[in-house]
This record gives sequence, C-alpha cells and structure tokens, in this order.
Amino acid sequence: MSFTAYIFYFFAFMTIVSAIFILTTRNVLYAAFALLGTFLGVSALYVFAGADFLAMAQIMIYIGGVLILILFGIMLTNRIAEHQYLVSSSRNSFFAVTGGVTLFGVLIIAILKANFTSLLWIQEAQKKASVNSTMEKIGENLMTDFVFPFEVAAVILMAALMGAAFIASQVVKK
Amino acid sequence: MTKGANNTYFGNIREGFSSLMKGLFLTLKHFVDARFRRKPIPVFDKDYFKYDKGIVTLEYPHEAIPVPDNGRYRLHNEIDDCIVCDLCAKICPVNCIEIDVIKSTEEIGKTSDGTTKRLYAARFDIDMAKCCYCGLCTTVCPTECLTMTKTYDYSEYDIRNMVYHFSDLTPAQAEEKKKLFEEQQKQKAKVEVDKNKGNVEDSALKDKPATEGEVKKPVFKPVIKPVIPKKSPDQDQDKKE
Amino acid sequence: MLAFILFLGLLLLYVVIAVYAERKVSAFVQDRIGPTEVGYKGLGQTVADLLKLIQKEDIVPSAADKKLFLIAPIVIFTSIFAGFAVLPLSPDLVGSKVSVGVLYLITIISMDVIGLIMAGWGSNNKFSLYGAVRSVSQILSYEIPLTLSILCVVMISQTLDLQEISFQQGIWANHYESENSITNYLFGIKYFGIDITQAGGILSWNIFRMPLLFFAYIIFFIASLAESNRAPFDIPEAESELVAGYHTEYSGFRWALFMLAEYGMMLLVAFLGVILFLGGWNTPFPNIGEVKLAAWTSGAPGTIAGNLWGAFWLIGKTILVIFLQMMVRWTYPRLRVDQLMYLCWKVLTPAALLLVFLSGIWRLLMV
Amino acid sequence: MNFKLFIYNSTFNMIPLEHFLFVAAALFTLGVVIVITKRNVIVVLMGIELILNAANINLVAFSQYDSALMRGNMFALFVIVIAAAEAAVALAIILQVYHYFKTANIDEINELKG
Repeated sequence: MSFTAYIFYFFAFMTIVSAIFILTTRNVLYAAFALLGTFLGVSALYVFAGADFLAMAQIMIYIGGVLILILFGIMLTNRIAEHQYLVSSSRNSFFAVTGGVTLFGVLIIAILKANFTSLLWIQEAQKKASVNSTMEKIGENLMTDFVFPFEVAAVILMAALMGAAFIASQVVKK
Repeated sequence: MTKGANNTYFGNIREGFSSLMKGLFLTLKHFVDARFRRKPIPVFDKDYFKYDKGIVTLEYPHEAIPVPDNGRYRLHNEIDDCIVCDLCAKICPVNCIEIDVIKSTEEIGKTSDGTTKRLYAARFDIDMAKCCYCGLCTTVCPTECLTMTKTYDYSEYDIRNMVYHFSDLTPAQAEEKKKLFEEQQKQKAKVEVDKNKGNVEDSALKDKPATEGEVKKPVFKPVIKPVIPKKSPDQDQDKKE
Repeated sequence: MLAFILFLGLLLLYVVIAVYAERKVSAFVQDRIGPTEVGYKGLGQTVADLLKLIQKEDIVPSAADKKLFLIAPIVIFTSIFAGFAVLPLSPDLVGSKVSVGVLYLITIISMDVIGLIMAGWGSNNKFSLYGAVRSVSQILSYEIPLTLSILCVVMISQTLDLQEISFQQGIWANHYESENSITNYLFGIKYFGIDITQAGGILSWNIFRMPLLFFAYIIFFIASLAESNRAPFDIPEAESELVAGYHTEYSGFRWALFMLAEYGMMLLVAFLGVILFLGGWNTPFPNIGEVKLAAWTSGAPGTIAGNLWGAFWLIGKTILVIFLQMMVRWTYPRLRVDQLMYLCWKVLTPAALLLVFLSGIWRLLMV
Repeated sequence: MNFKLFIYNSTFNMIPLEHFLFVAAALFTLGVVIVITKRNVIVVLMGIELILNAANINLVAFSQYDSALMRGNMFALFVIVIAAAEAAVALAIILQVYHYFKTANIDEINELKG
C-alpha cells in the first residue's frame, strides 16, 4: 500500500468513526460537530474517486450550509433552562442495532458477490486512465444534457428557500 | 432606514462612496503627516503654536515640555525660614499639613526676612498624596517659606513616601528641646509660686491673658455684597398679601 | 512540503510584522507614535507580546464545554491555514496545483464558520455566543457578493486554477501547461484588435483585461473585510458591546491562535484579491516597444529569477492591499447590524449580479 | 506537488471500487440506525443526511469509470443541491413544530390536529 492509500483509509476511518460518534453520543451539539468530520471525510473520498468539483461542492454546501443550519436549529430548539438541554435519548436500541448489523451484513455480502470489476464498462474505463479535471465536463453537462434538471433544481431551490422563510416566519400558537 | 442624499437608493450609495473616500484621504493625510513631529518646546516659545500637524505625542519620560519656572506643583518648605506659625496647616482645606510645635526657651534665630523664630517644628509633614494644589498655604505663609515648586513628576511606589518631612530636628533633639522647655516652665512656675508667696506679680504673666482676650478690630474689612435687584412695589405687595 | 514550510513561516512572520504595523499605522493615523520601547522603534513589541502569551496560563472556564472550547481555535486556524495550500506564490511555487483552487478557497471560509460557532457555544458566555452568531450571519451573508465577484474573474479567465489565472495576467500567458493559447487584447475587446499579450504589465491584469472587474474588486475588497471580521465589519468582536466576541473567554496560546487565524485570514483574502484581480505575481510594468520593462522586472517561469521576482511582486502587492485594509480599519466607524445587512443584500449583491452578467457579455467580446 | 496528476493517476490502481462501497454501506447503515433510534428530530435529520451521503459516495465511486459522461457526478451534484433545500425546509418545519409542541422529541409530537 502506498502513502496515498493510507490517506484514503484514514479518511474512510474518520468518516465512519464520526458517524458512530453521532450514533453513540447523547449530546446533540456534539453529534452536529461530529457530522463535520463525516462530511469532511466524505469530501476526501470524493477526491479519491476523482470528483474534485464535487468534493468542493460537498464542503461548501454541506458544511457551509446544511451543517450551519443544523447548528442553528439545535441552538433554537433546546430549552437550556430546564436542564435537559442538548440531550437526545435513544429508543429501540436493540432492534435498531440488530437490524443495522443485518443490513450492513447484507450490503457487504451483496457488494462482494456483485464483483463489479468484472463489468465490461468498468474494465474498459480502467484501461484508459483519464487525467482531466471533472470541472469542464460538469460545466458542459450542466448546459447540455442536464440543462433540464439544472433548471428544475434552480426552481426547487428557490421554492424551498422561499418556503422555508415563509414557514419559519409564521407565528403558531397552541 | 433613513437614506442619504435625495433619500434615494443611488443617492445613498453615491453619498456613502464619496464620504468614504473623503475619510480615507483624511486618514491618509494624517498618516503621511506623521513624518513631522511636535518638538518638546514650552508654551512661552514663539513657535509653540506652529506645530499644527504630525505626531503630537511626546515620549514622556525621555522628553517633556518644559514647565514654567513659576509652575505650581509640589510644595516645598524652607524650614530655616519657617516660624512654625501653623497658619498653613489651619487654612489647608484637605488637612494635608501636620505640624507639631515645641516652644523654645529663648529666641532661636532670625529668618531671612528678619522675623524672629521662637518655635521649633518637631514635625512638619506635608502629605502630597492628599494635597489639592490650591496654593492657599503659600498665600497665608507670613515668611514665604512655603512655596510651590515646578517639580511635578514625583510618583512613588509606596504611598507613605508621599509624606514629606521638612522638620530638621531629629526625634532625640525634639525630645531634648521639649524637656528643656518643660524644665523652664517648671522653673517659671516655681518662680511664680515664690512670687505669689511674696505677693509680687509678674507683669508679663498678668498682661498676656488681657492682650489675648482683647479682640482687635480690623480697620477695613472688604465684604462683597451680593447685588440684589430692587423689587418693584407691586411685587412687594404681592408678598405681603 | 516546501510550500508548506514556506507558507507557515511566511504566515508567522507576517503576523509578527502585521501586528506591529497595525499598531504603527493606527498610531500615525491618530497622530500618535505607537510602540517605541521594546527594541529599536518598538520593533520587538510583538515578539515580547507573543512571549508573554505563550507563558500565560491556558484558562478553561469551569462552566465551559471543555471539548468544544479546546478544539475550536485549532479548527479555525487549521481551516484558514489550509487555504494557503493553493496560493501560487511564484510561477513554480504553489502548494498544490488543484484545478478547483478558487472554489477550494471559498470553502475554507465556510470551514472557519464552524470553528467560530464551536468557540462561541463552547465558551458558555453570552458575549461569545452573540459574537459567534453575528459572525456566522455576517460571514454567510458576505460570502454571496464575495463569490459573485470571484465568479466574474472566473468567467473572464475561464478557469478555477489560481496558477492559471496568474499566468494569464502577464507576458508569460502562454507558458502555462494549458492546451489553448491566450491572446490578451487591450481592455479585453477583440474588436479594436490591439494585442497586448507581449506588453503585459498592468495592462494585462484582470482589472485591465476587463475594466468592470475593478468594480468587482471593490466588491471583493469590501466583502473580504467582512469575511475576515475586520473593522468596519467587526461587529462579531465589537469591544464596546461584546467585550471580545467569540474569543472573550480565551487566553494565552489559544487566544494567540485566534489572532493568528484572524491575521491569517487578512493575508489570505489579500493574496486572493491580488491573484484574482491585480495580476498575481506579475510585474506591474508593461513592455513599451523596445523598452521591455516587463521582461526586465520579471524572470521566465522555471528560473530562480522568475520565482524571486514573482514572490517579490506578489508579496509587495499584498502588503499594499493589507495597508489599505489597515487604513480602512482606522478610518471608518463600525457598522450597525442592519446597515451591515443593507450593504450586503441591497447594494453589494445586486451590483455583483449585474457585474456577473456584464462579465458574460465581455467574455463573448473577448473570444 | 502536482496534486491533480497525483490523484488521477493513482486512483484507479490504488483504491479498489469495493472499498468505496464498504464505506458507503457502513455510512448508510449508521444513518438508518440513527434515524430509527434517535428521539431528537434534528439528530434524525442528521441520519438522513448520512444516508444521502452514503448514496452519493456510491454514485461518485462508479462515476470515476464513466469519465465520458460523468452521470454519477451529475446525479450526486443534484442530490447535494436537493439535500440543502431539504435541510432548509426541514429545519423551518422543525422550528415551527418546536414552537407549537415546545419539544424537539419526535415521540412527543403525536398530534395531527393543529
């Protein structure tokens, strides 16, 4: 294994350990900060998969946007006065863990059985290694083949932001 | 939110931009002018008002604007000229002067202006930490031995060091003088008793209470009377009613 | 690795000098002298301060969230220092030639925000929390005009690689390993047909390749001040209302890390502005006919002279920009929160959007 | 030093595709377990984000063999965009729910009538 591979396994390890920490910790805020580790790790995995633009988008949107939203959500929805602040208890632990282990086992077996490297198009791609950045290709794709989803995503984002602002600004009384 | 020029969006931006540039150039001018520096020259120098740009700060302990010779800062008592009259201690509004007096047996000497000294100062302490620099003590001083000097930087690490001792007597000497005086008083009392026995009155001892009791009328006593505006008759009437 | 050590050294040296310079600049602006006692003209003042900071006790308040409190400064400093990885210091010296350099630098700023929230929440102090919340809202808001103004440059230069952007703005435009050759026209308008590729100098800087980018640079500069929490956008650490904002509870070395990160951010945005708009490591003097000022004041990429000239010009320009940042700090009063948001959403963002639109048109003229 | 070449040349030889998928599977499972066990709404939302990320890793991992079209990358990009929109709306709803029920515990939010 080369140095690069070690870096890959380090980031993979970081991703999974952070996710396990989210599962085990009772402090909601710690869970959110552990999510930072997961997102960073996933972004590093993207780099190893050759998706440099996506790695940056991952950090920018997930860490710069979603995570901060979540942090603000935590700060706004926890009563600090009543001493139960930032604590999230668990339920169904036994069934969830059993189910989770089963699911993981099934997935691992499926991945091992599938033997993706024997697929024709993957084998062909492995022969001609591409050196280009994904940047230009993504730009071209967005303006040609994916222009419809691109526009739809724009509309959805707009609607979601307006909707979120509208919902959050309403005053609801019990 | 109130807007700037013409109360319009673009007017606001234009005014913001122009005022920002103006401010930036102002500070830039000051920055460039920092080449010049104010010199530590006294106020009576004819160039004093000419330094109107550049750095104004003085690096104080290293350089300072000279104080005029008649600066009124720290008090100084020339104990040789002091007749220990206690006037300064009496007039001091903050009671920073403390004087212990010992009467002497005979005339001690003369001050430089010819006044006779009859009292020793066992203690002449001025607490400069209390002093309010009003200068009243220097005005009342009859021999002008208590003056304000132009020394102004005399901070201390220990506040007790702010008490200045001007007495030139050591405690031992003071004790000695005190004993001498008491001895003399005893002597005098003895003499008096003897005299009383012999029905002879000491004129000096008799006259003294009489002169002290007699209050001298001042010849002229300036009084500043408040000017009361004369009231109009009907106002007076109103008051009466 | 060389770039890592160089940039770490540069950052530390810069912070030591910048703190001293800031104190001197503020003093001169206010007709004072500034530090004078430590060393010749007070040059050792920052070193003395640093030595003091390192010796100080590392206090953790008992009511603070200990883990977050201790990690926060490290997160902030790491994320900002990571930003230096993609800056091209000279034609050959760059930490990593990623093709998404500009995007990477923008993401660094969002990483910084997480650290600020950590510090604010972890301190368990109302001033810290207010500071962090204000800082987050300010940084997130100003990220939009900042990104849009950067987008103008990206549209003009057609790349996210900072090294390629640097190469394009000078006489060595065609020496980069990119496939397409570049011809720079005066003001980027092909119609006039004045080829300035070989003239270089200030004429081929981005603010001259597309004159409207000058306005984009103004927007970038304002937004970058807000991103680095500097006056007049220092409401997150407004001394008069919030003590010190998110680093109220910090002391000693951790506080020094905060300072290092703040000044590092200043340096980072100044570098970024210079590279994107002011020609990067290219010389400001153009070749005029036989008087080859540009060729004389810069060396060919790959040579030692080229690297030294490049580093010299880049750092020189950056110092000028930082001086401007300092002048701005000591000139303007702090904005109110509503004024801050007004400036961002109602002035800078529409202007930046308009510039993006115009840049698109300009690009069509250029090619 | 040359980051771009360094990554692209090495990826195919170095990291087997399966290893990406293993990480994604673990992340997916953890996400599912978090969604099932956790009571706080926001933590449940975090679990959903984990699941989306796991799916994205899969898409991107396969996309590296599709350098001509990069459909996996494009799909992942749209997933990220939609996830951001989803998080914004979800948090707005959570905020309102919290104001109404005065709790962020998912088990106590059991009325439909508003």
